[in-house]
Amino acid sequence: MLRFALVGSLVTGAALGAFAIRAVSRVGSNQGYSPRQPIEFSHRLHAGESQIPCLYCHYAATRSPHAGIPAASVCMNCHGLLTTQTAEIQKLKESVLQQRPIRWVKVHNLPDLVHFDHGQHVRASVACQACHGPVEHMVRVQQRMPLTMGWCLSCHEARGVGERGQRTDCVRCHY
Amino acid sequence: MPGTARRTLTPAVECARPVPLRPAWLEGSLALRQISDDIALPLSARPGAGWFVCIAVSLTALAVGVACVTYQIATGIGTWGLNKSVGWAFDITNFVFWIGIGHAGTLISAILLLFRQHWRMSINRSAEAMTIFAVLCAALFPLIHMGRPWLAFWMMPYPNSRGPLWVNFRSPLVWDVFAINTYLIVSLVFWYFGMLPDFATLRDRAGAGGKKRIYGLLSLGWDGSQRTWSRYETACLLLAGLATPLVISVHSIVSMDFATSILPGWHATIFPPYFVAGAVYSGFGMVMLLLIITRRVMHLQRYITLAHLDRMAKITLLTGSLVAFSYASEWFMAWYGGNADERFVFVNRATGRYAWAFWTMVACNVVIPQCLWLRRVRTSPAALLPIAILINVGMWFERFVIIVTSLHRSYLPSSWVMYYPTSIEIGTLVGSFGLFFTCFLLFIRLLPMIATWEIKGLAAAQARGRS
Amino acid sequence: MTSAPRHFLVATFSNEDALRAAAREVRDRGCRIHDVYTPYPVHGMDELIGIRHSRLPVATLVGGLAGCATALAMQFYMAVFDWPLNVGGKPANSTLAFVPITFELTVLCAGLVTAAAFLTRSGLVPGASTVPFADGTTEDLFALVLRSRDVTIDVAEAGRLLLESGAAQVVLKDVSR
Amino acid sequence: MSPMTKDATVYWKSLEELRAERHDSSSRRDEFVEPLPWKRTTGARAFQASTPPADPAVDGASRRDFLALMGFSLGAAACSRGTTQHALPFVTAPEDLTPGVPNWYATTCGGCSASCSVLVKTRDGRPIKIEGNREAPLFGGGTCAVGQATVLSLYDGQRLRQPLWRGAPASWQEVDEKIESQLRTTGAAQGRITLLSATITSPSTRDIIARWSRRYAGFRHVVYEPVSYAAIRRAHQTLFKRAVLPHYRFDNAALIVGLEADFLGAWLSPVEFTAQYARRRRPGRSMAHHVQFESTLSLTGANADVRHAVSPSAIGHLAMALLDRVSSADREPFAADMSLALAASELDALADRLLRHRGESLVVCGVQDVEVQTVVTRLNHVLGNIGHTLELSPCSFQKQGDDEEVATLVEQMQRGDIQALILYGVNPAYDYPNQQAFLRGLERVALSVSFADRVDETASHVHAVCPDHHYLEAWGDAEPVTGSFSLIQPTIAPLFETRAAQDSLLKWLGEAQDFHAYLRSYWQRNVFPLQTGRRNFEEFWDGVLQAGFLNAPVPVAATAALSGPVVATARRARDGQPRELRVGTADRFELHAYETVALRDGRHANNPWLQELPDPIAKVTWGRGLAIAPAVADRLDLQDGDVVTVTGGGVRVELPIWRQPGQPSTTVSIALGYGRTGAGPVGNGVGTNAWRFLGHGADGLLGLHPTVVALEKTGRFAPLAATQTHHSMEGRPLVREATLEEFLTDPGAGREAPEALPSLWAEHEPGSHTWGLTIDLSSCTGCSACVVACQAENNVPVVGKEEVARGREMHWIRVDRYYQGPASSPDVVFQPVMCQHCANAPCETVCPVLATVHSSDGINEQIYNRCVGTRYCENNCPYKVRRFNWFTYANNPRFDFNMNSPLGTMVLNPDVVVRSRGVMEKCSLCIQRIQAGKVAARQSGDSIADGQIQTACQQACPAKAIVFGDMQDPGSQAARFRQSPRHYHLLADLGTRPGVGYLTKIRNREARTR
Repeated sequence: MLRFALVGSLVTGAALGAFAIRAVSRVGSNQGYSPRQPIEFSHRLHAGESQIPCLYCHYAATRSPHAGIPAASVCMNCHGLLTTQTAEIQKLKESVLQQRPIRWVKVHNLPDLVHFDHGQHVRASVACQACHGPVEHMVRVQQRMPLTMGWCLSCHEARGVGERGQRTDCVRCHY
Repeated sequence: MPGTARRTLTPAVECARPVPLRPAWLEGSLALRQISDDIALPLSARPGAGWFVCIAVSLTALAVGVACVTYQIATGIGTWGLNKSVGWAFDITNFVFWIGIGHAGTLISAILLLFRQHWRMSINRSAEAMTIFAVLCAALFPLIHMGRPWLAFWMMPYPNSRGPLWVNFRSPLVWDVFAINTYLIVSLVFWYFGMLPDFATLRDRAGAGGKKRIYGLLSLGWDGSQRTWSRYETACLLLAGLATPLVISVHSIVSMDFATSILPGWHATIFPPYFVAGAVYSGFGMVMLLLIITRRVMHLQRYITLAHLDRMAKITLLTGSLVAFSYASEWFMAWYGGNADERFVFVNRATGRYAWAFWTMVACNVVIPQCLWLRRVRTSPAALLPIAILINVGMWFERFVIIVTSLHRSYLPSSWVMYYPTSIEIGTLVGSFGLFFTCFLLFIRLLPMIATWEIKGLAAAQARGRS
Repeated sequence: MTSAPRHFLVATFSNEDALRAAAREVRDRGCRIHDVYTPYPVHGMDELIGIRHSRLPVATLVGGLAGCATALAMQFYMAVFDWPLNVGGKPANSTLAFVPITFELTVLCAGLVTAAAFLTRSGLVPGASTVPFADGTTEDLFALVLRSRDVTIDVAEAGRLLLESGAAQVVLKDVSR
Repeated sequence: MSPMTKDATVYWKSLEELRAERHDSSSRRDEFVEPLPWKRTTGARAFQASTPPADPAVDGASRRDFLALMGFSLGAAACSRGTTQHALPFVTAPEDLTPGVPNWYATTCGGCSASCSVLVKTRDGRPIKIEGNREAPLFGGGTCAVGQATVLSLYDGQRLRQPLWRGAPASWQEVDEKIESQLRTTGAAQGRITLLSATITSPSTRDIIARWSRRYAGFRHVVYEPVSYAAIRRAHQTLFKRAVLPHYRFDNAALIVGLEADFLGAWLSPVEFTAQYARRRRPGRSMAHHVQFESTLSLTGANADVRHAVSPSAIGHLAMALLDRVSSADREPFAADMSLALAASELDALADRLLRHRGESLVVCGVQDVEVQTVVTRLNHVLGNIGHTLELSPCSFQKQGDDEEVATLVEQMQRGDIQALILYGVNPAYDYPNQQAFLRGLERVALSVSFADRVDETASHVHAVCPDHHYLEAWGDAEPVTGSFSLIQPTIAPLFETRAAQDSLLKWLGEAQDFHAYLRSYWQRNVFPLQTGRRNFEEFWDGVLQAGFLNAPVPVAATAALSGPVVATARRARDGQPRELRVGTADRFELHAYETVALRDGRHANNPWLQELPDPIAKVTWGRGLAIAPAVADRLDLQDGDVVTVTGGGVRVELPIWRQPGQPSTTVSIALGYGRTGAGPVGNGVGTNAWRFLGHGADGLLGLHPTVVALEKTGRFAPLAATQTHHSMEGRPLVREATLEEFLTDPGAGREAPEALPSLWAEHEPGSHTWGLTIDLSSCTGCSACVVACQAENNVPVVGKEEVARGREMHWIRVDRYYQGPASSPDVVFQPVMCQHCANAPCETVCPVLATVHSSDGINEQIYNRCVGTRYCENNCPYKVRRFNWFTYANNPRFDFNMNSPLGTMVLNPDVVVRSRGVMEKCSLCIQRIQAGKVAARQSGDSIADGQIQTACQQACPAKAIVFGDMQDPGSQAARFRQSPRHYHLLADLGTRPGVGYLTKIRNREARTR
């Protein structure tokens, strides 16, 4: 009976340990984060059905560390001509009229301590979806990837970025 | 029928007559029940005024410490006097000091056990307790000395979301983490094992009620069966055998924090034995301090006799001489090694702005203990008490001298600075003493502070030795 | 787990010498001594009641080896295979630097395994119930217990024998566990 | 459209390709308007401006700033589901601003009147860094500490948000109306209108002022400089009938004799001179010899081969004696009655040396005394240096103070003869010796207007304060030296409701034209014709805007003939000198006042970077002590920080003393530029105002005239915060030096045998680069520009006096200064020390959490977010270059400097995180620049060219002493330096194998017997 107790506790302990390990290795990840946006902008409609290339709106992604959230004027390039009128589009036009920027909510938040250069990755022809998930199928954008350091590294490992030594140079991202 | 008794007795006595015990480690002959009565008394009786005074002082000190640490963690390490060149001072000094204190306990309980030293029996329990409390105080400082203590767990290799990113197994600080935790755990186990039979005794003494239930739980159903006893003694010997190299390794590793560095005054191969000797030295100083007071306050003169003090004083004298020898060889190497920077650091220690600390250290650690050559001193509590205190002062300053004087005069004179402690640092040091003595004072009230079963065995043996 | 009554002959002594003598007596009469309960370890009893040498050292050795292996494996895996980094120009496999932690973990595991082995083997666990054959064996009494089944001679005879060899009192207990 | 944006779109995309891009007006309208939504808001609103909600930049920049404001608390915790973060895009996207991509603009530094050409780096519309303009020949691409710090002054919270009328906020309209009406009446009444300005090197501005004098009969323009250099101009007037400030050419001088002139530190045009000096001081046969006579140990004196400590009053005699020796054969015995530290024989030797270097020697003197300057000029003339080592044409416009005019002005003001006074870039109420007289006069002026950017000592007494732009917000031009033109263009829309002084001047003239248009037309009329390169003015204008400067050919005028006999001048000069100042006794000393490298005349006193910059010599921050010779201090039983009262010339001040080796025993020296009361919270009350010791001499010149002061111990103690408290190398071979002869015979002289220490471990195979740094100790003058540059580039916090005094300054690079030899006349060596990036780094081994490890390209990485702050690395670093964040320095009221105000944090570099409390930090070799360089190279597809990546310290260094490069590329200058026989590693015998190396210091003189 004593033995049963011992074995049982061992087994449960192991199970708990495994769970804890899995838990801590996800710490800090906002996976699944999908906040409401001031304008219910549908990527599925624009990037998916209308097939607008990502880089049309996020044009800075090729040359800047920051992909950039398009200015309202960029939206107006089309919506200035399109006649369709919805409440959401109305919000957009108002912001243009009142010259008040739209308070988008950032979905993919890397902590400040890491420097991610969009340009570098886009130029290396890494698909946007590799980090942002199948945005073209999302109505409201959601963070699909863990965006943890381990996750970044695993991708670099898989793609064999740089020699082994360089791959783990901390200052490539942290400074 | 005495006749038969004699006939049957003699051979038995023959076969089991222990080595005659000289000197007597217990005053007078004690009935077994008498022993447990004496030892169990403090656990039930209302503490005396002396104890209340002590605990009041200790708690006040502890409160000061808690306040200082809270303020420091809330505001930043800047509340200490450290600077661009002196990155460690009071914090690590206290750390090494307390770790050192702990070593005497393990030595008494483990090493003396292996050497079958009967006199350890009256003091090993409290010495082990002291070890544990000292290690607790010590472990406190590496934690709070961090810039971001809340991230202390990063020192442990655990799977994390960073790759995972592990720790630097080359860093002596990581060695410390493992060494100190091992030391703490093994000491705890050893301590608890020692108390198992006593818990059983207390359980059986206690009338039905909460107390009985608690002691019942703690005693794990100990019933004094011979089978358990024999296994028990094996286990204790094994643990002692493990604790002995452990205790030596712990302070060696602590000394490597310095020995493996590149700093003149730190980078010395002699450090491990030097530190171990110093640790035992300061530890015995603390044991004497504690026991001289306790035997008085708790009326345990019969169990902790002058003979005990004499033995401890002798060991103190021995380790003290080892420490003095280490100082000498350190200086010799500084001169003989011919490294200008090393030489400078040592000359600076003796003549620089911190010379006062250095000479305090020499006075307390080298000069004062020489009194212990006199038997009259070794057997007089009144004389030993101040010596014990001074030895601890001296050993604290030894660590201070090693750490601060080396740092404040390192390779580039452009970075030479002075270090002045702040009230926060002093408060934290006071607090650590508060924590230590609070723990100890609670210990002597809540747990049998003398190994009852061992004393019983000793008393019996002593009785037969007399007959 | 039988509830059949088991009869024990319990003799209590006031000192270890009497105990030892009595044990010798009954053992010479061919009775197997069930156990002896004492307030402190009485040496020279083991062979009288026939306790074989403890195998705890084996447990210690196993624990130590396990700890040593774990430590080495952990450090090599983490610092050499999983994520080698250039730390101070030292090689990823700085074996010497791994020694301290290896040693500590060896001692830790050995110690814990020894403790665990002892407790489990002796059935010492929190809340374990004990029915003492005689009160005060943890205080100042020495109890010698014979299981009536093992008493090769007549139980009364055995009792007398024990009383002769200095037992303070002898009782016949039946304990149903 | 807002005027100042017109044509501002000509900017540099990067340092390398200087391609101007023209944009249609729409983008032009956007360029400055959109990135800065707060442009037309009040100060209060401007504060929320740099927090994300109002920040236009999308991701990183705003996020970084946000966290910078939050003290990086978010980043600190490695794991945390951050609070909701918003991203605000532009409403209308500006085409030439990509968030996260810097823009570069060429402009002219407004730090002082030297007017160096600089480039300004802007991120998301914010200027964040000043760099020297490497193309500009005059200044050689370096900067000084002050220039580096000017970008922070832009974000100074003390700046006025709008004009003031009688101290109350007012609109420009009201203020203009009031001023214009007043001017109208004054003009009608032929009343006296005076523009009291600092030196104006801007030709167009001078042109506007000329219009004023045409417009108003009673108008007068008076140039006021607290340190005016008028004596030099007057001397040239007497001798050549041309009141010019010569353009000095140290690069042509084989022998430089400095007389109380700190031309490397704070005198006239330090960056320019340092560049020239360094060029001519490269070890080799043509290495110039430099002899310095001065009282307190100046930066220049510290670099001299031979330095003589003399009291200021002796300078005249010296010049005289030299003139006697070089001009006439009759060498009268050298006046022995002067407490001089040198024998007549030495003087003869120097005279001979001068004669041997006719035409390539230069005697430069900083004493404000016409007679002395006449002698010096004469000396240069006799030696045939005019036209070679100092040019009268082109000449320098960098200092134009006219002291007599100022004196008369103050008199007139007191008499009430001045109806209107316009103050432009001056602060007489602070730095005019007789402040009371000036203020009394000011009260009697009917209309007083100041262009001050804050309510300073003077502006608090005027009727109207019409805040001028910061130069980074303004249009303008400059002509520091004849024919060397440069433009000033706005790099950011004005943060506040300020207006360019020139615009105000034009407005009050009733001109419709704004200054930008005026500037263009002026250049079209006057500068365009000077050049032949470009036909079309638009092209020309764009070209100059993008280059930042223009060198017009200068007609070299033959030097006018001398007038007046040599000896007469000489005699006059000598008689003009006080024969004997009874000084040196227990309490009587001759006073000497000097400008410091960091604060100059004190106009930047509210700039925390400059206040915390350790003085190159004294290594003291946040105020200066009274320099006194150590021997004297011992005699008077004075310790550093003992407060004394200095009484003399009717002035009495109290300040702590500072034992200064190399200080003549007869002299005490006091720093100018301190003791501000109207600068702002940072600068107010730091140090003591010493301007009051100055005055108008018999010759009407404004300066310090021989003054005897008495010292009296107060018994109070006011410790000074020094970053270095031990001044001897203790005989350790840290800075290794050799004399020129030794060097010529053995290039490796002075450097111990190259250490070839075997490593215990196998080498880690290096990556594609091995970055390293080499520092030429022979070129380094110790000017400390690198320190501020690093601070600006890497968001290094300011910690304040108390923390510095505790030894907790945060500078990533420091300039160690050691004295050698006797305290009376020590040798000085400088050694910039930053993280040495050791291949076998002691710090790395001991870090428990792998927060500092080695990168594949040779960088000692410090990962802040991994650091737990055990400080073990700090202890184990033999170079003590690691800096710990003892407190939260950002957004902490306790450290109320730029990082505590949303406005001040706008200067932060978005590419570098702001470190949190409890982490270690240190030099990263400007890793952000290395990464950017790598990315750029990968983008362009070609390898990284040497010099393409520059560290901040290297870029700032006016002497080009610091060289960064890839040690794997044998062609790189850094690698070539490493191959030099002079190259050595600091503390190499420790086996740390540093990535930073040093070149031995070479002195051009006989070995000194030690």
